[in-house]
Amino acid sequence: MAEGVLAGAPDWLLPLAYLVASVLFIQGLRDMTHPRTATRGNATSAAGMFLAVAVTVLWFEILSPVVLAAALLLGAAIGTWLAVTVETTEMPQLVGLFNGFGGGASALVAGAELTEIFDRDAAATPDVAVAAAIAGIIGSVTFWGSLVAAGKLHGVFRRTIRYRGEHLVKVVLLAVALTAGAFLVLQPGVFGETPLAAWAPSYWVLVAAASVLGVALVVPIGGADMPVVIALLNSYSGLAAATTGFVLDNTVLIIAGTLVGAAGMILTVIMCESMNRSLPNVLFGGWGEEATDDEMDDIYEGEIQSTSPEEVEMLLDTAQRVVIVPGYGMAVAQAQHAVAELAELLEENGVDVEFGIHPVAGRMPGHMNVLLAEADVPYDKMRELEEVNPTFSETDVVIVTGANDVVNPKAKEAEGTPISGMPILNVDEARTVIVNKRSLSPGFSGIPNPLFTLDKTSMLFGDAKQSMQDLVNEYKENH
Amino acid sequence: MAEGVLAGAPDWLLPLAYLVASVLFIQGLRDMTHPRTATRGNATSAAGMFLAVAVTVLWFEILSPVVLAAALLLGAAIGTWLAVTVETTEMPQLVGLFNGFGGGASALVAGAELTEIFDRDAAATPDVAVAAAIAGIIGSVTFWGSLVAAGKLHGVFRRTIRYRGEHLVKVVLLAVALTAGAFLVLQPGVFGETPLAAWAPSYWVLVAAASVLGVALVVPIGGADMPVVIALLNSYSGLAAATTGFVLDNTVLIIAGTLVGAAGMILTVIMCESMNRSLPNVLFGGWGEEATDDEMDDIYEGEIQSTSPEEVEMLLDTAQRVVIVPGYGMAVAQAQHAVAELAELLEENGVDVEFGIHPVAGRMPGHMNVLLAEADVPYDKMRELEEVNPTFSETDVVIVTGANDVVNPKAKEAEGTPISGMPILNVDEARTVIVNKRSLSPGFSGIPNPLFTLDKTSMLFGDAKQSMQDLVNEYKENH
Amino acid sequence: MALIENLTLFVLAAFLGYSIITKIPTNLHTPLMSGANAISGITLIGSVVVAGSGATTLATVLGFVAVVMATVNVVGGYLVSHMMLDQFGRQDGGDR
Amino acid sequence: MALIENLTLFVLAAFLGYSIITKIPTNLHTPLMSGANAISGITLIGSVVVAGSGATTLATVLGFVAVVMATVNVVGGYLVSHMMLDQFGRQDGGDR
Ligand SMILES: NC(=O)c1ccc[n+]([C@@H]2O[C@H](COP(=O)([O-])OP(=O)(O)OC[C@H]3O[C@@H](n4cnc5c(N)ncnc54)[C@H](OP(=O)(O)O)[C@@H]3O)[C@@H](O)[C@H]2O)c1
Ligand SMILES: NC(=O)c1ccc[n+]([C@@H]2O[C@H](COP(=O)([O-])OP(=O)(O)OC[C@H]3O[C@@H](n4cnc5c(N)ncnc54)[C@H](OP(=O)(O)O)[C@@H]3O)[C@@H](O)[C@H]2O)c1
Repeated sequence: MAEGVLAGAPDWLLPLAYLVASVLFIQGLRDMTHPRTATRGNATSAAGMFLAVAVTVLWFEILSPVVLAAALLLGAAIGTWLAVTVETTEMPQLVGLFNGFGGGASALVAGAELTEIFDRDAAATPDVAVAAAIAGIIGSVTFWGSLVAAGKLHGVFRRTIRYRGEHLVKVVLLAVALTAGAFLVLQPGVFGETPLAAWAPSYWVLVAAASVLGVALVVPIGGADMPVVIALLNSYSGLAAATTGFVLDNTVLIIAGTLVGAAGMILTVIMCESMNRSLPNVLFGGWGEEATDDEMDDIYEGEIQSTSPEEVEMLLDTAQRVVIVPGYGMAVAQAQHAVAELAELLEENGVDVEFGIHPVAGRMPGHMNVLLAEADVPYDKMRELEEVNPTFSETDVVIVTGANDVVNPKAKEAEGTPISGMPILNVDEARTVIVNKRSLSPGFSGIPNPLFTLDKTSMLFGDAKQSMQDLVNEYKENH
Repeated sequence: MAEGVLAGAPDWLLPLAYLVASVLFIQGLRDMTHPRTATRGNATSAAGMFLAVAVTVLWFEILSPVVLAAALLLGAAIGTWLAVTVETTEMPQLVGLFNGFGGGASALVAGAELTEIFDRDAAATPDVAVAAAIAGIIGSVTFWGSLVAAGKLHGVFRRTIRYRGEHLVKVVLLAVALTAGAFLVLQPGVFGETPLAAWAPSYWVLVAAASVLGVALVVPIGGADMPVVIALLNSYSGLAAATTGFVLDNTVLIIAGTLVGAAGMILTVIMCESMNRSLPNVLFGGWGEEATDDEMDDIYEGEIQSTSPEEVEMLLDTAQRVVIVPGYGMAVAQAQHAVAELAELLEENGVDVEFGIHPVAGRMPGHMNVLLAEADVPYDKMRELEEVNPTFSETDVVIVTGANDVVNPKAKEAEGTPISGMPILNVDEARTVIVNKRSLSPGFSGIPNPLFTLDKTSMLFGDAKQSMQDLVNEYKENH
Repeated sequence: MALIENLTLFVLAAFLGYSIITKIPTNLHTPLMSGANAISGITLIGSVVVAGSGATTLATVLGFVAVVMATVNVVGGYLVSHMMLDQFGRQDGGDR
Repeated sequence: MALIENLTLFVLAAFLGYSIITKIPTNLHTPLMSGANAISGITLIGSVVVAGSGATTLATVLGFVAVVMATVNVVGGYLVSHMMLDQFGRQDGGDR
């Protein structure tokens, strides 16, 4: 029975509202299958959330409405502030951070529900206790894991901490959490009639162990693997919400949480597959350290030709078809607007320009598409790997800007490199290749790139934004 | 609590088994997305059914095990006998018949459940009564509608019965059924304490009205539209099962029934769309009469060239590329083996042979594919409309066998014909077209086909099986 | 709220059915139809309960007829579907 | 059997999620991630119940923190997602 503002409303109203909210979430995700409907889909999903929250607030007796309103306003303010101040390059870490908050909230809700049950001197039924234990573990791991991941991506701390016996530490922490969970479920009453018992102490032991576990799991993973970790934790936060739904016997939590769990899992798998690595390898392999030093310089010694914006401009002058291949560096440099302007200028002068987008260019799936869309590059100019690869042989100039691994021919030849087997953009089939990056240092995978040493390749050293802007200016002067 | 053989088993076992069965149904349908996994999918789905039925039999107290066993054996025997004796051409009507049985069973189950409730002197709660009424109406319409549809397809009675005020009759029947349903839900007790009351008489009034309605709905629809009707009734039988699930509060009935409801609805919509007609037009428009007379003969007078197997063989002798376009007539004549043999012979002699399969060739979606697969034609030889259309300009000979509407160029030109706007196979772009059918009578849509009058077209009159066999023999003699 | 819970299942299954079925290629639509048809025979489990309970003679008779009809649907449907699919499957083996 | 019913919802939602998400093209994966992320903030409704009930001080405090965190997740997630998608949407308008 409704107790709050809606007191007197029929019993079925709340679950019906939750059903409608679930349908809105589902429809919202379905609309995400096309860019044309995706904005509407996001709004549909948000409407579902609004409905679910509003009905909940009105339905239950809120003994402390001021506290609740304050919490909602505070959260909304923080969320809005973070969202509007974020740079597009900082998206990955922000998504990670939000995600952690969702997981943390699930863990706290399960704990609060337990304390309420115990406070009523009732015992939690086994299924509720099991669900609460799962929500507590997943939620805590998600919270702390996400914080560490977001911190690494943001450069708050970059070091990858590895130590002997690190796997043992993780196993012990998990064992502690599981033991605490078993206590919670079996409730052997070791804490007796003490006032402490009402606080569900075994749950908080579980949360503490899982929290440390969350940190321990993510700390040894290389910064560059963080996007995979964040997608996985996204899945976890959904699962945490779903298990909370089991604790509270709430359908919309289960449905919505599970949808998110599936989404995160699929994104994780897609990322691993397109990097040609397995998930356990990402999580426990410990590979993926970004090589920051420029030891590679010797390797390239004497085989590198470098070029200048002026020379590139001359090349472009006679080109019929140009393909631009952006990568992570474009995101770092925020060079998308300059790149888009260059493309537009070339088009205006009758050059056929397309963008070649590798599925894992950047650090998130679809990263380049988001950036280029921000800079108003039309979709039909953004070509996927399968579409653009056959056209390189008829391309006069390829401009690679801030990309490295996605154009590394080593992926084709050698066995045993981290990118072996990954399909790449075959830019070496074009007449001329211009590679724009700041140095000869490697990309995400940490291996040298033989593309740079080809006769047809010239390096345009410099920050992507600066270099592209220089090119634009040069081109404008001459046309 | 389990009462039957499984007495003592924990409560959650039955719903868990139903959940597993639901998963097997879902997985079975998912496997249907590829021919390679489809057989396994069917087996998976059947395993789900077996599990659900077996657990049910063991769980409940069966007071009359002999009766139950007899019913199961009898049903299985009839089902097996019908399935193994059916000809491939008779598939559509058999599917329709089976389907009707499913719908009928749902209506009976809802009725039996009601009589049990009333027998215990209990009242059916409104939601159970509403669900029972819906199951009764849908189930009865499905049963009788399917019988009529199957009968028409099988040629038991071919006449399309139309009469003035036929729509009024349908409306009145529906109104009677709904009124009886309202009685059932409100239970005003008009039948008082009579022994009759325990039989849920209003339910049977509802069933009677809905049964007549089922007949009245299908009788005016042309025989050729029966496949659409059967797909729609397939959807209904699923919905009837799902509503029965609401009556019995049974998850697997709801889930499995709804899946079938969705499948049938999608097939119905696809068929209507590819015939370029609306569903109401099919159901109530009354168009779709098969033109059986050969009044068309005059239209073609003097413009038709006919040919012989010998002449066609000579044509094939010099051809590099041949496309075979099968249609409903191939199914009627059971000509698929002869056609497949011809294709194989041609291939052996270095001719490039493909099959052009129109999405609505035949009388069911995928009808031609099933027949040709039966005759061992490899998939990669069966080309869909979009694939094969661009190749006709490079094709020497097209053999149209038993197809008519799907190659009728009138679909492109004229407005207002029943097939206007339907995409067709552009066989008239080939060098020579051979059309094999028995006469000049029209196909499903009842309109003449200008293709037959083209200079490049020759008619090979005769039954498809006979003509193709003649061609095979002719070809063998000369090679 | 059994009704709303059941409605929730109905809605989820409808979305799921739509998602899955739209992925099935045309050439498998005929076997799909008979396979789906067989699944709708799930009403058999309702029939079994009613037929077996023997609560009233009427229920038993109705249940008996319902079990026969539903079993025809289930057994016939899966068999027909299997026979059709076998023809697709057979050649796949041959191809390899 | 609330547990099994909930499990049934879980299974259906998992299949449905898989079906839908695999249809979403790569170029929308980043906005999808933040949108999905916002949906996971549905745990907010659990937090609201716990925070508002005021049964114990501990539950209220926990609930307060949970509501703040979940709201950040929801509001921030939808906003970020909207901002990204707007950039896709904007040009679609331009194209036509
Ligand atoms: N997209 C995903 O979902 C995802 C997720 C996880 C991992 N990954 C991995 O990330 C990699 C993506 O490949 P990618 O080619 O896009 O990037 P990459 O291989 O990481 O290379 C990026 C290059 O950009 C250059 N760079 C950095 N800052 C720059 C600036 N301000 N101006 C100009 N250049 C700059 C760097 O060289 P300098 O330092 O010399 O400038 C670096 O070599 C793949 O290995 C992929 O497996 C992708
Ligand atoms: N596939 C579906 O899902 C579906 C469902 C409902 C309706 N339809 C409709 O069905 C039509 C299918 O087109 P279609 O071209 O396949 O068939 P069609 O237009 O119905 O023509 C079939 C032709 O086959 C000939 N034929 C019949 N028996 C024959 C035999 N034993 N030997 C040789 N020829 C024989 C008939 O001419 P003769 O009598 O002169 O021999 C007839 O003209 C479309 O209009 C479509 O909209 C399809």
